[in-house]
Parts: sequence; structure tokens; C-alpha cells
Amino acid sequence: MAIVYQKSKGLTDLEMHYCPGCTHGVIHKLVAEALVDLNLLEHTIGVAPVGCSVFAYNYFNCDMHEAAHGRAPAVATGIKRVLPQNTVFTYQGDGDLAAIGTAEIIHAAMRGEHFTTIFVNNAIYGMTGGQMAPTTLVGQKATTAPHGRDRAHYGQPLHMAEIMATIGGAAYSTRVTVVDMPHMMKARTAIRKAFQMQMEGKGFTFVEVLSTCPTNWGMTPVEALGWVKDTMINEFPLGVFKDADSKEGS
Amino acid sequence: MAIVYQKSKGLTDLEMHYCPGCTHGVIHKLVAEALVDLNLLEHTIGVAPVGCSVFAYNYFNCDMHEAAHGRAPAVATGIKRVLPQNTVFTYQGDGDLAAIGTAEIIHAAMRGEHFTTIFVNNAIYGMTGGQMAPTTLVGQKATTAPHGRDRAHYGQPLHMAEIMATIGGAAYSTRVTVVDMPHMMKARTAIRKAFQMQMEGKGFTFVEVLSTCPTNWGMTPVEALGWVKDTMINEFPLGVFKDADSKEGS
Amino acid sequence: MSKELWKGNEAIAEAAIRAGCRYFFGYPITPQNEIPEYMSLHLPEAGGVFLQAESEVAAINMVYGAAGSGARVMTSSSSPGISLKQEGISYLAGAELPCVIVNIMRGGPGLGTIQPAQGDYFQATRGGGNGDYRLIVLAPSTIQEACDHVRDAFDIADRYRNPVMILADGMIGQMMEAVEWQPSESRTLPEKTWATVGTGGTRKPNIINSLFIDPNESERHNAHLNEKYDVMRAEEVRYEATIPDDADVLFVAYGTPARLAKAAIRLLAKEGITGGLFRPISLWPFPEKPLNEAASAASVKAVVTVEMSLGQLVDDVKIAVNGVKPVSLCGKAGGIVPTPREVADAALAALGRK
Amino acid sequence: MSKELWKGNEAIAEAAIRAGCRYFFGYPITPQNEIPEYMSLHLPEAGGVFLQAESEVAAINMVYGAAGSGARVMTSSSSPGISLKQEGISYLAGAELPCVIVNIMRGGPGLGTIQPAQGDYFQATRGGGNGDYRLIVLAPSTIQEACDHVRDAFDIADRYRNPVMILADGMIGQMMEAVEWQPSESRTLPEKTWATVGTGGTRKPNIINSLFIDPNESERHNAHLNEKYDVMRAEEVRYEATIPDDADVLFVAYGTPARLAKAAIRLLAKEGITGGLFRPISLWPFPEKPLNEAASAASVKAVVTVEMSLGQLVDDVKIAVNGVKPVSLCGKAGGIVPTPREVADAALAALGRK
Amino acid sequence: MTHDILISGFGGQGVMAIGKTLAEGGMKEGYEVSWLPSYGPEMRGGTANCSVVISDDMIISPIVLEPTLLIAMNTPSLVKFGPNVIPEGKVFVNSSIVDMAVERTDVSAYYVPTMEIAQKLGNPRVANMVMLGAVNHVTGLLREETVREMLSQLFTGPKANLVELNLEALRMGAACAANDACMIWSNTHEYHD
Amino acid sequence: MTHDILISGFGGQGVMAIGKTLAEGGMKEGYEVSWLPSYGPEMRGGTANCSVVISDDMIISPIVLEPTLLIAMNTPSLVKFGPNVIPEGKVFVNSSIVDMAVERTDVSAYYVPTMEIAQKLGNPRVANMVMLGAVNHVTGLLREETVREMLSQLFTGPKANLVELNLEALRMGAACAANDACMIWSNTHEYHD
Amino acid sequence: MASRVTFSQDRCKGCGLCITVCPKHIIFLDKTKTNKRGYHPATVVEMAACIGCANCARMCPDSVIMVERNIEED
Amino acid sequence: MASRVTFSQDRCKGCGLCITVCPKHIIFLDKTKTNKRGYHPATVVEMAACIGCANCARMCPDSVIMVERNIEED
Ligand SMILES: Cc1ncc(C[n+]2csc(CCOP(=O)(O)OP(=O)(O)O)c2C)c(N)n1
Ligand SMILES: Cc1ncc(C[n+]2csc(CCOP(=O)(O)OP(=O)(O)O)c2C)c(N)n1
Ligand code: SF4
Ligand code: SF4
Ligand code: SF4
Ligand code: SF4
Ligand code: SF4
Ligand code: SF4
Ligand SMILES: [Mg+2]
Ligand SMILES: [Mg+2]
Repeated sequence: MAIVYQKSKGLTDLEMHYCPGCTHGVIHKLVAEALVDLNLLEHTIGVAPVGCSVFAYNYFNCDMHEAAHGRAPAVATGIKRVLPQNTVFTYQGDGDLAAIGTAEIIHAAMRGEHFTTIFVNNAIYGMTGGQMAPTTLVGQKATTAPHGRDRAHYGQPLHMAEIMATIGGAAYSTRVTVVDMPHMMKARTAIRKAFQMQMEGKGFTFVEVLSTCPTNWGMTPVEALGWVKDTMINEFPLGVFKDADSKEGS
Repeated sequence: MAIVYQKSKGLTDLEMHYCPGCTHGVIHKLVAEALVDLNLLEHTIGVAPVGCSVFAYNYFNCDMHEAAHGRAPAVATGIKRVLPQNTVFTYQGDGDLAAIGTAEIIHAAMRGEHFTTIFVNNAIYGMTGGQMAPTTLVGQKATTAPHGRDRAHYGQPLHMAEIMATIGGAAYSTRVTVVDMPHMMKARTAIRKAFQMQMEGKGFTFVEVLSTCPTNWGMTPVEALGWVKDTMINEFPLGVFKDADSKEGS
Repeated sequence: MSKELWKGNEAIAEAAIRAGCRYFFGYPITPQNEIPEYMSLHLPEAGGVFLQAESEVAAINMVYGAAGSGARVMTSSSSPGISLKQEGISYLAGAELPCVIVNIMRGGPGLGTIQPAQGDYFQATRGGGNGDYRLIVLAPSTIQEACDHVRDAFDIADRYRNPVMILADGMIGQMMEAVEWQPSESRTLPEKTWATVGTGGTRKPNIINSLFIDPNESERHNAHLNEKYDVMRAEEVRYEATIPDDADVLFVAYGTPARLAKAAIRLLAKEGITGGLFRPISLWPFPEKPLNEAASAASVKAVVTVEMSLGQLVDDVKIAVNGVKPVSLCGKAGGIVPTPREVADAALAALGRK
Repeated sequence: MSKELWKGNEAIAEAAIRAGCRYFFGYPITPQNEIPEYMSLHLPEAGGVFLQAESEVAAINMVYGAAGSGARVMTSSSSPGISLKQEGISYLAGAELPCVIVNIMRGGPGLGTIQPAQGDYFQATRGGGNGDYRLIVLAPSTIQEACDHVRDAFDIADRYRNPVMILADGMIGQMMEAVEWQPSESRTLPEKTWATVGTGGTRKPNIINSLFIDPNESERHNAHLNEKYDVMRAEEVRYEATIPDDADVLFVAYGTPARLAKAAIRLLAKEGITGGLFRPISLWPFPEKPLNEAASAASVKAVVTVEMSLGQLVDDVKIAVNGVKPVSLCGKAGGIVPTPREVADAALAALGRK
Repeated sequence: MTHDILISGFGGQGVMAIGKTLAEGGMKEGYEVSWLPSYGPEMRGGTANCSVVISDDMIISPIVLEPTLLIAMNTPSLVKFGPNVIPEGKVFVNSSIVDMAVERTDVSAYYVPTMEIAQKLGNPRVANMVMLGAVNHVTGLLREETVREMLSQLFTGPKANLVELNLEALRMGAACAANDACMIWSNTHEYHD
Repeated sequence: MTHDILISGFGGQGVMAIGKTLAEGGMKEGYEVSWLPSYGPEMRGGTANCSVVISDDMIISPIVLEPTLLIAMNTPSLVKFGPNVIPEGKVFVNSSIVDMAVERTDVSAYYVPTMEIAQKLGNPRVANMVMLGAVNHVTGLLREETVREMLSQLFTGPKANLVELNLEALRMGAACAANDACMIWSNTHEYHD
Repeated sequence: MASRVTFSQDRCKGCGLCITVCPKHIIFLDKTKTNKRGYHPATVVEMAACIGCANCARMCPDSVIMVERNIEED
Repeated sequence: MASRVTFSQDRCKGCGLCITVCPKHIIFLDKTKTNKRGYHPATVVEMAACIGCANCARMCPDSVIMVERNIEED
């Protein structure tokens, strides 16, 4: 009997604190596996955000920084400018990246910083208890939008992967998800490609991953997968929005 | 003899502190004239930035706030939410809006805040002495980019009008300039339209104006006009990038 | 008035609405989330506006805009979020805008921990932002008091055109206690003729501003602010002193540690030692004179500061006591609440009995 | 060593490069712009990296990243910009990262004025950010001293794994004076085994972090930090005392006001009054004991604090003097530098002669 | 009289609600009360707990470190907090899922099969009310009238029928505690590692 | 000996450079020196000024509020700072564009037509060097050797010929100050309101 | 047996994600068990039917599952 | 005279922007004058040629220029 799949060496042995069925765990695995498979792990420095994935520094089996809320791209910039040969990535939620950290991510992209950002969009603030995020869907309820996000009051969700695609220094911007096997395989490819392009010096690489938050969506983990497929994808279309390799979007 | 043109009542009688030939003054006039002609001045609250136009609060003949560097859109949000019937605008430079204030402007646009932003892009930090801005052209010299902006180090300029156009709550996004009469007339129209759409409740309106900084560009005022026409417009194409009225860009 | 059981954060939000607060700009952070959450539901019902900002920086600047336009406005956050607001707070103070800022403190430094702490005392009382400015800082130690402070805070802010901060540890935000809603005394407050609501063509433009580029003007502005602060120093000092005539040791504490000091006083009583408690309620202006007098009492042999921080309040205690008695510190940090026993032991140590 | 004429800001930048600083992240703000401008030209020549960040917030977080990866790194700003860095500074202190932060102070509050001031004393010495942390704060009063401080600051930061702040008023940044470049003493510094440079597969991951969610861990971490601060308190106190045996009045001042106090002492001498100057150089750790001893001298009748702020340094002076002598304040704010005459008059007033 | 009560269990077991009912009821009975939740990311699937203090005197600290009364709704809670109970204190164990006995002999233990009893009442969600009934029987803090009043405010309209169901659960819990058998641990429930 | 020198004029008149040359020269002559610019948005087209202190003793304050020596390169400078000069102080006026005389009688005034002299030398940019020459003649601060050394460091390669031109300007300025005529104001220049 | 699927049941959070991706529909939550953290852990009911595709393992957020396959049969 | 252009010369900064937009090329900087702020102010050299288009006035950043036109001739 040969092992077909087991826990990645890119992850530590610690049990993760995520809620049951939260796809943060799945995304962690894809990142860790990519780093191992591309032989980058030992030279990687990751940056954890403030959000449910704040403890990511305990899970990834490489050097890690825990950044202030939203500032992971600035921290990663500091690291990568000191260590241009190493692999650097940030792992950020939608509150972290698309709200408080908007300036930092846009300017990292503008400068074409040579790191990779994994953007976990679960349309909510998970960590702090289900408050509205910039990516919360119109009508979606949140603890600070008890009647659902009101378009007249709060406008429409921000589409970060599309914004990134408009910025010169961004080499790669894509949106994927992990809610079933075909999508997960695309996500896997996208994450690998992002790291590869980073190491080839192509510029800033950005992978938005639609993720679930069963706890704050008030759904079972399986229902949450369904909501991504049926509803969230309609608001946030999947695809490649920029690819410096192919010089065209999707 | 009838007066064809005289100093606008929308401006106070104070002499402006701008350098000779700086087009900040021209843009001030267009804004003031629009407010007077649309009969809005008495109900307007303007927000001045930190930048060369920091003293704009002394020049516009209406109620004014002086905001912290980059935060004018947040300040304007606070004002407009309290006074939804009044006219509110921000007047911001490229350091103010496209660097430190990136998050604030993007989120005001996302929420579709009902105010108007006049974005004065002169590709430099004027006030503090010619440091690099996010809109500084590749190769353009600045006191913090003594050999010119290096693409490998700093990436390419941010195109704010284009970014705004990708955001749901933005009703109008355009780029104009004031370097000769035909362009100025278009700028005049754009600014009026922005205020009109604001009062019609269409959403956030954004007018980027390419402006000169003879002092920090190291040119005469007239040379500076030429540089906008010959060089800057190539990097920052003029046009309408979003118009909720016509439902199409240019 | 009947008693109701309220969670601190929600009580603070409700108290603000009752005080006429109609605008709230905030950003989520534990352990104060129930404030914005409560506001998001109930402020619109009261005809007000709740807005979740993109960051604490944006929130405090929205407050600046709303306050400048004459609104009763509030924001709340917790330690790291309050750090981000420092520039904005300095602007508010500089432009003399009234508003209420709530800090439900957690452990630091940095991301720290979400458990209750008092590590932001310096920041609150001495201005974490730039320049010479002061906030009035009120520190409740029960939820009832938190409600009363919020009610008063808006009036005080309007009276002085100055931000007022409610500084409470996470315990006050998270716990539930009985509350009796007290009606506001209706203070007559100055009209906001300075607010920007449009000139209406009937007056000169109003300008909200903290920039005084000419140093002479800037100096005059600072002198003006300082005179205002002197009035506050004279009129807004608040404290509670429970000090027996024969007190051997004087505890000084605010917020949750003040409650623990009371427990320690009971423990000490069993051991034949009399303790008193001086509880500053306005942390700024600090009750300097009353504390000096209390410490000067002949029976008092030692002053012990109890704080959930590692030596912040104690600075003000030392300044007030001015050498008349030895001052020592019983400090905890990082989200740990000292036990009554630890507090009592600190007193014994200060008295040389341990 | 020959003398060269240097502008303060440029000298600070050059001193940093000579001290081995190879990374600088900053954002323009008057009156410190010559620091980033100098760095943008000369740091790449030294094989380093200069990066203009999108904001002060981003800059301090880039410092966090670079420092965590083991670099000698610096940032500089002026008052409002330093306010924005407070959260980041708290994180740096919490995660125990070495770096040097320069604040060339201007008048406040808010946007204030760009003229020199000292209104950020509290912020620097007591942490404008959240939680219990401390920076070592060095305050030069000449450009030569600014260079020497910068040189030492990097070593001190590395030794303690703690941010060090250079706190100077705009005058120090803008003026030119003669400088003699002093070679660094080569302190042996601990190896940065904690830095994140990739595990290389040979060790466990290094983690740069300020989060300790379990309050017991958080308390331990704070206790550890506090022990470190105690070592600093014991070993890093710096001051200059020029106090004649028969001094009637003792001035306490740092930075530019210390120079003015010297002029005031000359004026007073003509009026038959002997003045002394106690100049704290490390504002934190504050030279508490030496100042107490100086104030205790029999001849000294009054202590006068001279500051370009409205009562900040005076708090530390009061704590140190602890009531042994009356302490008074000669303060200016908003960009105005006090004149020697004003300083002398403050002394006369303190001595009851006016 | 001061009760320092600690209530602990998995998220979703109604731990916070038991505490709030006790605190609010205590307030209505004229006592000084406080309630304090644990909070933080450990809530995610982990153990949640809250402190309730009920006293006829001013409440000093709302944090219960050494409970006079512990309600352990699951095994980790008993393991973690059992040792902190004061001598002579009381420990209420949700014996439906707790798979161990209270080993200390200086405290009184009460084993309440809350889930089985709730099941009998046809509604598993009243398990926490069963526990409250048991606690209330032993402490005598709340009168049934007070509880009824609170329940009537909580359940109105179509849900009004839940008032009686909950009161019945309260009574069943009390009855259970009244029976000495409840003080003896027996491993009747299913638990697998 | 302490010279508190204030130099003021329009931006672009080389005000800062005069100050720096004085300060650096003073340093090379072995004095303690300081130089302090005015800074800020008033620089935009307005008046710029700098303070230079040269002393054989420790310099206390680099800010010159009451100059012993004022160099007024334009009219507003003379209007603004003239009154602050100490009694017995010296005022150097750029008479090429200053359209008024020094009215105070307790100070010595020197009128130097810097632009006319520079014009004669064929290079209007050395006007500030002319002024420096006049000042140096009166104060005797810098030796020509010192100035030559500084200029040689500044102008190298193809620009080396500028050294002699600047020295000549310095000498012409000195010659002007040596002539008593320079102490009498005459309105020779064009100025219109 | 072609393939073997092993669950670290103590780490399982009973979320059921693995179930959604098993092409053979052989994974269930074992309601008769409650693990240390209070969850009903996932298990395979008919190991023989497993094709060793590892979908379940890839999907599991908590890396609970290891999948082995008999190489000879590959 | 069809039109009149009036300059508040004290406010003029001599930038020359007005010159660039005058269709009649009749505006010049008066080098014989230096105003209070040290600039050579703009002026019209041949008022009769002015068509009152107000381009100059619209372009002037400092609102130095007022333009009048004879209505009858309109
Ligand atoms: C400066 C600051 N503001 C706010 C917080 C509180 N906070 C922690 S996590 C979080 C939001 C996390 O949401 P998101 O980034 O979407 O991550 P998720 O938890 O959904 O994965 C917030 C606001 C903080 N720690 N620091
Ligand atoms: C928080 C903060 N950071 C920096 C500054 C300094 N500052 C003043 S203006 C300015 C840049 C202005 O550039 P821009 O917005 O392009 O306006 P311009 O002067 O070019 O019109 C900066 C960085 C400040 N006042 N506050
Ligand atoms: S709260 Fe949401 S995002 Fe956070 S761990 Fe739980 S399910 Fe995942
Ligand atoms: S510095 Fe530039 S932008 Fe500022 S006033 Fe002068 S020309 Fe205009
Ligand atoms: S390996 Fe494939 S077939 Fe086997 S249990 Fe897992 S998902 Fe089902
Ligand atoms: S996906 Fe993992 S955690 Fe979820 S039920 Fe399956 S094995 Fe358990
Ligand atoms: S009004 Fe027209 S024609 Fe007349 S001077 Fe002005 S630009 Fe020239
Ligand atoms: S545009 Fe205005 S300021 Fe410039 S030269 Fe013409 S009149 Fe003067
Ligand atoms: Mg999220
Ligand atoms: Mg600009």
C-alpha cells in the first residue's frame, strides 16, 4: 500500500482552531502543498493576517510573521525587500484585505512587489462574529447589518480580483474556490502558478479564493458549500482577470 | 460695458498662495463657478485635503472642513450622512487621494456616498517639495526618486479614474485637464455634471483633473502646460470611464 | 425606575442613544463588538445613522466630519483600534469638535490578547496623538456608571467643544449587571453656531480646522486650548473616596481593579489592617488635590496603586501624592485581573508586613 | 576627524547609513523630508533599499517586516505621521523587533504647524500605542549629538530587541552645524537567531508575533518585557548635568530648549542668580534618581522645566523631584521657541523675585 | 450570602442562557447580580463558560475563579474547573454526556441526566432548563413565579406554549435533584473516544 | 564675538546659499557656526530667510530674532526685519531692487547694487557673491583663501573657471563696501508698484 | 483490498465535507461516537468500495484523512 | 472699444498662462514693472484688438483678470 494522500509536511502537526467545515483549512492545505511541491517551503516566509486565520503562523511549517490588521502586504514588502531570493506570501481575509488593508494591497500591487497574496473571501468578518465585510452580498445578513446589506446604505461588494487586474504591477489575478473537487483542482493550479510566477520575478500575484463561514452564515458546513456555488459565485465570477504570462484576461 | 468674466463669488477675496501658474487655482475656479451657477454654494460643505491645496478652506466661499491627510472622503462621508440634502465635495491631491487615502476613496466609492471628489493629479507631492507620488510617471524625477521613478522598484502609476470606474457605487468617473481652452471647457462640464448627479442622488462622482506643478517639475508654468499635453496625457488618457446616466464608458 | 439586566457594551450603546447620539461610525474589534452591533439595529430606529467604516482611521475621520456638521456622534473601539485613531483624535481636539470615544481596553502591546486590561491609560490621559491636547477621560467601574458617564459625556463634549473618552476595561464591556436608566438633567448647552451646515447665504463660511501655519497663531490657539483645559481642571474632576479615618493603607484604582481593591480591603480588615479606596473617576482631569489630601491623612502609611497595567496610573498617583507618602504599584498586564489576595498582599508589602 | 557642516536631517540619515542601516521605509512630511530624500539617493549607493511607502502606517509595517527578517532598518516622520504609526510601534515592541524611529517634531495638535515643537513627549515616552510597552527615547540637542544617538540607537535596539526613538524638534532637523564623524565602538551584539530568513530546513520555524491569546501567556510575555525594561532602566540612562555648587535654580530641559536654558543661565548670572541645567538625554528611561539628587542639593530653591510643550516633560520632573523642591513650568507650544529672557523670567518667578 | 457560579460546556449547549436566566432571575428576586461570559476564538467549537454572581451584598468581582457552584455541561468543563470549586461547594454534572464522576469528596456532586429528561419532555432544547431546575432546587434562589414571568416575556405569541414546557423542565430538574439518587454517578450514557 | 546674521529675500535670490557659505566658511576659520532656514509653504513665491550664527563660543540658539547683521535682498525683508536689528547693528541692503532707505540711525547701513555689479561681471548669478564680499569686508570673517578652497570644492571640472569669477565678485563686493558711498542710499533702480 | 482510508478520528470535526466529494458515497458520520471534542467523527462504511481517489482527504479541512492504495493494482 | 480687459496687477504672478490662450496674442508680461510680490505683471498691449472672449480670464489661476464687453455690439 502506498500513501496517496496524507497531511502535508507544509503544515505543522497542530490541530487547527477553525470551526467545523470552514474552508480556511482547505486553503491552508493547498498553500502548504504548493510550497512543498515547488520545493520552496524552507525558504518561505509567510505573513498571517488578523482574522480567523490569525493563528496561521502556528499552522504553516515555515517562518511566519503575524501582521497588524490589514497590513500584511506592507509587512511582506518589508520582508521581500530584505530577502529578494526567498518566497513570501500573505494570507488575508476580506475584512483584512478589502477593508482596513485596501491601501496596502493596492500599493503592493502597484509596486509589483514580488510576493503572492492568498485572499480568502468569505463575505463576512469571521473572527469578530459575523460583521459586514466589503464583500458581503447585498441582502446578506450580518451582525452589523441585521436586516441584510442595504445597497442604498452600503453600496455593492468590492471585487478585489478585478481591481487588482487594473493595476500595472500585478502579474496575475484570479478568483477560484474550493467547494468541490473540480473547483479545488483549479484553485490548486492557480496557487501553484502564483508562486511560480513570483519566483520567476513576474510581479505581484493575487489569488482570491471564495471560502465559507458556516458559523457566521448560520449554515451547516455542507449548506455553506452550496451557498458559494449557488449564490456567491454569481456575485463574484470565477476566472483569471490578469495573467502576465498569457497577456490576456478571461 | 457688461462684465463677461470676473472673479467668482464662489471664491473669497483672499489671494491664493499657489506658485505662479499652478493650475490648482484654475481648478478652484471651475469648482466655485459650478457651485454658484448650479445655485448650490450656500448649501455646500467642502473638504480640503493636506497638500498644496490645504488652504482651500480659505478660498472657497462656503463652509469648509480641513481633513487629515488622505481622509477627506471619510470626513465627507460623516458630513453627508448628517446633511443628506446639502452638497458635499472633497478636493484632493494625488498624494492625498492615491497614496495615504487609497482606502478611504475606494470605500466612499463602494458605498456610493453622495458626494463629489475633485482629484487633482499633478504626478508629484507639491506641498512637501516634490517627492514621488503614486501617479509619478516612470522615469519622472522626484526628490525621493532622484534618478527618476524606476519601474522595477516602484511599478507603474496608479490610474484612479479607471479604478473608480470598476466600483459599483461610483456613478461617474472621468479624467479631464485644464491646460488649454478646449480641455478646460470639458473639465467645466464634467465638474458641473458631477455636482448635478450628486444632487440627483445618483451616487459617488469623481473628476480627476490633470494639473501642473511647475515648481517641482522644474519648468516654467507654460512649459508645464506643454508637459501635460505632450507627456502626461499619454500615461493618463482623458475621457469618461463611467457614467451612470449613459450606462457606458468611453 | 426598574432595574434591567444589561451587558456593558449594549448598555453603553443604549445610553448613547438616550443621550441623543444619532450618528455612530465604527469598526469591529473584540471586546467591544456589541456596541456597533447594537447601534446597527437600534440607531436607525431612533432616526439615526449607523455606518461601519472601512477602518478605525476612517471611522474617527467620519466622526470628525459629522461632529463638524453639528451632530451628536460617537465611535468605539478597543486598544489597537484606538491606536489607529490617534491622529484623528488629535485633529478633533485641535479643531475643537465635540464627540464621544469609547475604548473597551484589551491586553497589549500589539495584537496582545482580547482579555480585559488597562494598558491604554497613558494613551487616554496624555494623548497618544501629536501635540498638546487633552481629552476628558471618564472611567466607569460598574455598568450603571458606564451608562451615567455616557449620558454626561455628550453634554461635557458639547460644553467644551472637546472629545470625551470613556475608558473601560473589557470586563465592563462584557459583563451584565443591573441598570436603572436615569433621565438626563437638561443642561443648557451653547448653540453650535460654528457647525458647517451650509452658510445659507446669511453668514460667513464656517471652517473646521486644526492648521495654524503661522506659529504665532498656533501659539495663540494652543493658549486658548490650554485655558479651556484649565476650566476643565477646575470643573470636571470626579472621584469616589471611601477612606476610614484610621486607614493604614490607601488604595488608588479605577475601573475593575477598584472593585478588587474593595475585596482586598475586606480581606485586610480580617487581618486587622484598615484600608481605604480612592477611585479617580475622571482620569483626566486627574483628582490631584483630593488625592494629595487623602494621602496626607496622618493614619495613612502607604499608598498602593492597583492597575491592570504595569505602571501607568501610578505616575499620576505619584504626581498627586508629591512625596508625602510612599507610593507603590500592584500591577497586572496582558488580560489578567489581579485577585483580591494579590492586592491585599501588595498592601501588606507596602506596610512592611510581608 | 575634520569638521563638516551638516543639516540635521541629512546628518541623521548619513549617521544611519554609517551605522549599518540598509533599509529605510518612509513617507514625506515636513520638517523631516531631507531624511527620506537623502536616503533615496545614498542608501542604494550603500547597497541598501529606500522605499517610499503609501503612508506612515504602511511604512512602519514595512519596518516590522524588514526588522523581523533581521535587517537594520529605520523610519522617520513628524508628529501627525508618528501618530499614525502608533499601532505599528506597539506591534514592534510587542514582537520585540529592533528598529530606529525618528520623530522630527512639529507643532500640534492636529495638522498644527510645521514649526518646531516638543508636543510629542508623552507619546514617545509613554507609548501612544496600546498596551504596556516602552521605547528607549534619545533626545539630541545638537546635530553632533543627533549623529551619535543614531549611531548608538541601532546597537541599543539590537541589544534589547526593542525599537529606539530619536526625538528631536524641527529645529534640530532643519539647522546646520558642524559634525565630526565618530567611528562606532563595535559592541558585540547577540546573533539574530530569531529572524525569519527561511528555516533552510535546519530549524523549527521562527515566528514574529505579538499575539498571546491565552491571558496567562500574555501575562508572562508582559512580565518578560518588563524585566527587559528594568534592565534598560538600570543601564541606559543618559543625561548631562551642568550644575554649579551654589545653583539657586535648576532648569530641566531637553533638545532645543536646553540650549535656551543655557542662555538664560547667562542672563541670570548678570542678575546675580546662579542657574544649573539638568538635561535628560534618555527621555525614557528617565534619569529619575540623578535628577532627584540634583534637585535635593541644598542651594537649589526651585526647579524650572523648560519645554516646547504645555506641560509634558514636567510630569517626569515632578515624579523624579518627588516633592523635595517646588517644580514649575516654562512652556511654549505651537511652533514657538521660548526666548532666553522668557526662560530667565520663569526662573525669577519661581524664585519669587518677580 | 454570595453564590459564585461557573457554568461551562460546549458552545451550543445553552451555557450562556443558563447564566443569564440565573442572573436575571436573581435580580428580580432582589439580589445584586452579575454575569460575565468567556469570549474569544476559543468559542469556535471549544468550551464556552460564564460566571454568575448572585449576592445580597455589593458584588466585587464578576469573575468567578473559585466557584461555590459549578455547572459542568461536558467532560472538559469538569476536568478544567472541578478542582477550583471551594471546599463545601456544589458541582452539577450533566451526566448525559459527562463520562466521569466527581472525585473530590469535599464537595457535593449532583448528576443530572439533562438530555434524557429533556427527551422525555419531547424537546431536547430544554435540557438546560432541566439543569437550571436542579440548581434552583438546591440553592433555592428563584421562585417559580419569577421564572414564569421571565419565560412569559421571552415566549410570546405562537411560542407562548413553550412557557409551560420550560416550567415543566424546571420542575423535572428540581425533582431529579430532590432525589438522592442523583448524587450517585452511574455511567449510563454512550461515550466513545 | 558672536555674529547673529539674518539673510532674507525672494526665493531664487540665493539667500540660503549666502547663509551656507558664511556658515561653512566660519567653520573652516575655526568658529562655532549654525545655519537655520525658514521653511514652509510661505516659500512658495514668498520671502525666504535663514539665520546664521558665527561665534567663538558655544552657540546657544540658532534662531536669530535680533540680528547683529541683516542682509536684506528685497524690500519686504527690510520692512519686516529691519526693526529687529540690534542697536549698533549692521544692515546690508541689496540696493538693486530695494526701493527704500534704512531709516534707523542707530544702525549702520550698506547699500550694495549687487545686480548691477554682477551684470558688469557678465553673470547675474554671482549677485549673492557680491553681497557676501561686502559683508565679509565689514566683518572680516573669512579669508579669501578659505573662500577659494570652498569654491574649488564646489566648482570642479568644466565649471572650474567659475572659481575665479566668484572670487572676483567677492572682491568687487568688498570694494563696494570699502567705499563710503555705499553707505548713502540713492534711488537709482527701476521699481514700479 | 485496493485502497485504505484512515481517519484520525480525534481530529475530525464532523463537518461532513468529505462526504460531499466521495464518488462512492461510502463516508458517513458515526452518530454512535462522540470524540473528545464533542463531534461525531466521519468513517468509511464499506472500505472495499473505496477507489482511493483521495477526494475525501483533499477536501478535509483538518487533514483528518490518509488514503493509501495498493500500487500493484495501479 | 468693443471690450475691456482689466488686470488686478498686484495679484498677478507673471505666470504667463493667460498669454497662451489669447487668440489675439495681445497679452504680454510688463518687464518694466515689478509688483509688490516681485513679479512682472501681465498686461494687454492693444486693447482695441481684444474680442472679449475671456479666455485669458478663465485661464488665470489667480483671478487677476476681469473682462467686459460692449453689449450693443453683441
Ligand atoms: C486594528 C484592528 N482592528 C480591528 C481588529 C479586530 N478584528 C480582528 S479580525 C477582524 C476581521 C476579520 O475578518 P476577515 O479579514 O474577513 O477574516 P475572517 O475572520 O473572515 O477570515 C477584525 C475586524 C483588530 N484586531 N485590529
Ligand atoms: C499624516 C501626514 N502625512 C504626511 C503629511 C505631509 N504632507 C503634506 S502634503 C503631502 C503631500 C501632498 O501631495 P499631493 O496630495 O499630491 O498634493 P499637492 O501638494 O501635489 O497638491 C504630504 C505627504 C501630513 N501632513 N500628514
Ligand atoms: S468563524 Fe467562519 S471563517 Fe472563522 S473559523 Fe469559523 S467558519 Fe471559519
Ligand atoms: S508646489 Fe506645485 S502644486 Fe504646489 S502650489 Fe506650487 S506649483 Fe502648485
Ligand atoms: S478515497 Fe475516494 S472513494 Fe475512497 S472514501 Fe475517499 S473519496 Fe471515497
Ligand atoms: S471533512 Fe474531515 S473533519 Fe470533516 S467530517 Fe470529514 S474527516 Fe471529519
Ligand atoms: S479677452 Fe480674449 S482677446 Fe481679449 S485679451 Fe483676453 S484672451 Fe485676448
Ligand atoms: S494668468 Fe493671471 S497671474 Fe498669470 S500672468 Fe496672466 S494675469 Fe498674471
Ligand atoms: Mg472574512
Ligand atoms: Mg500632487
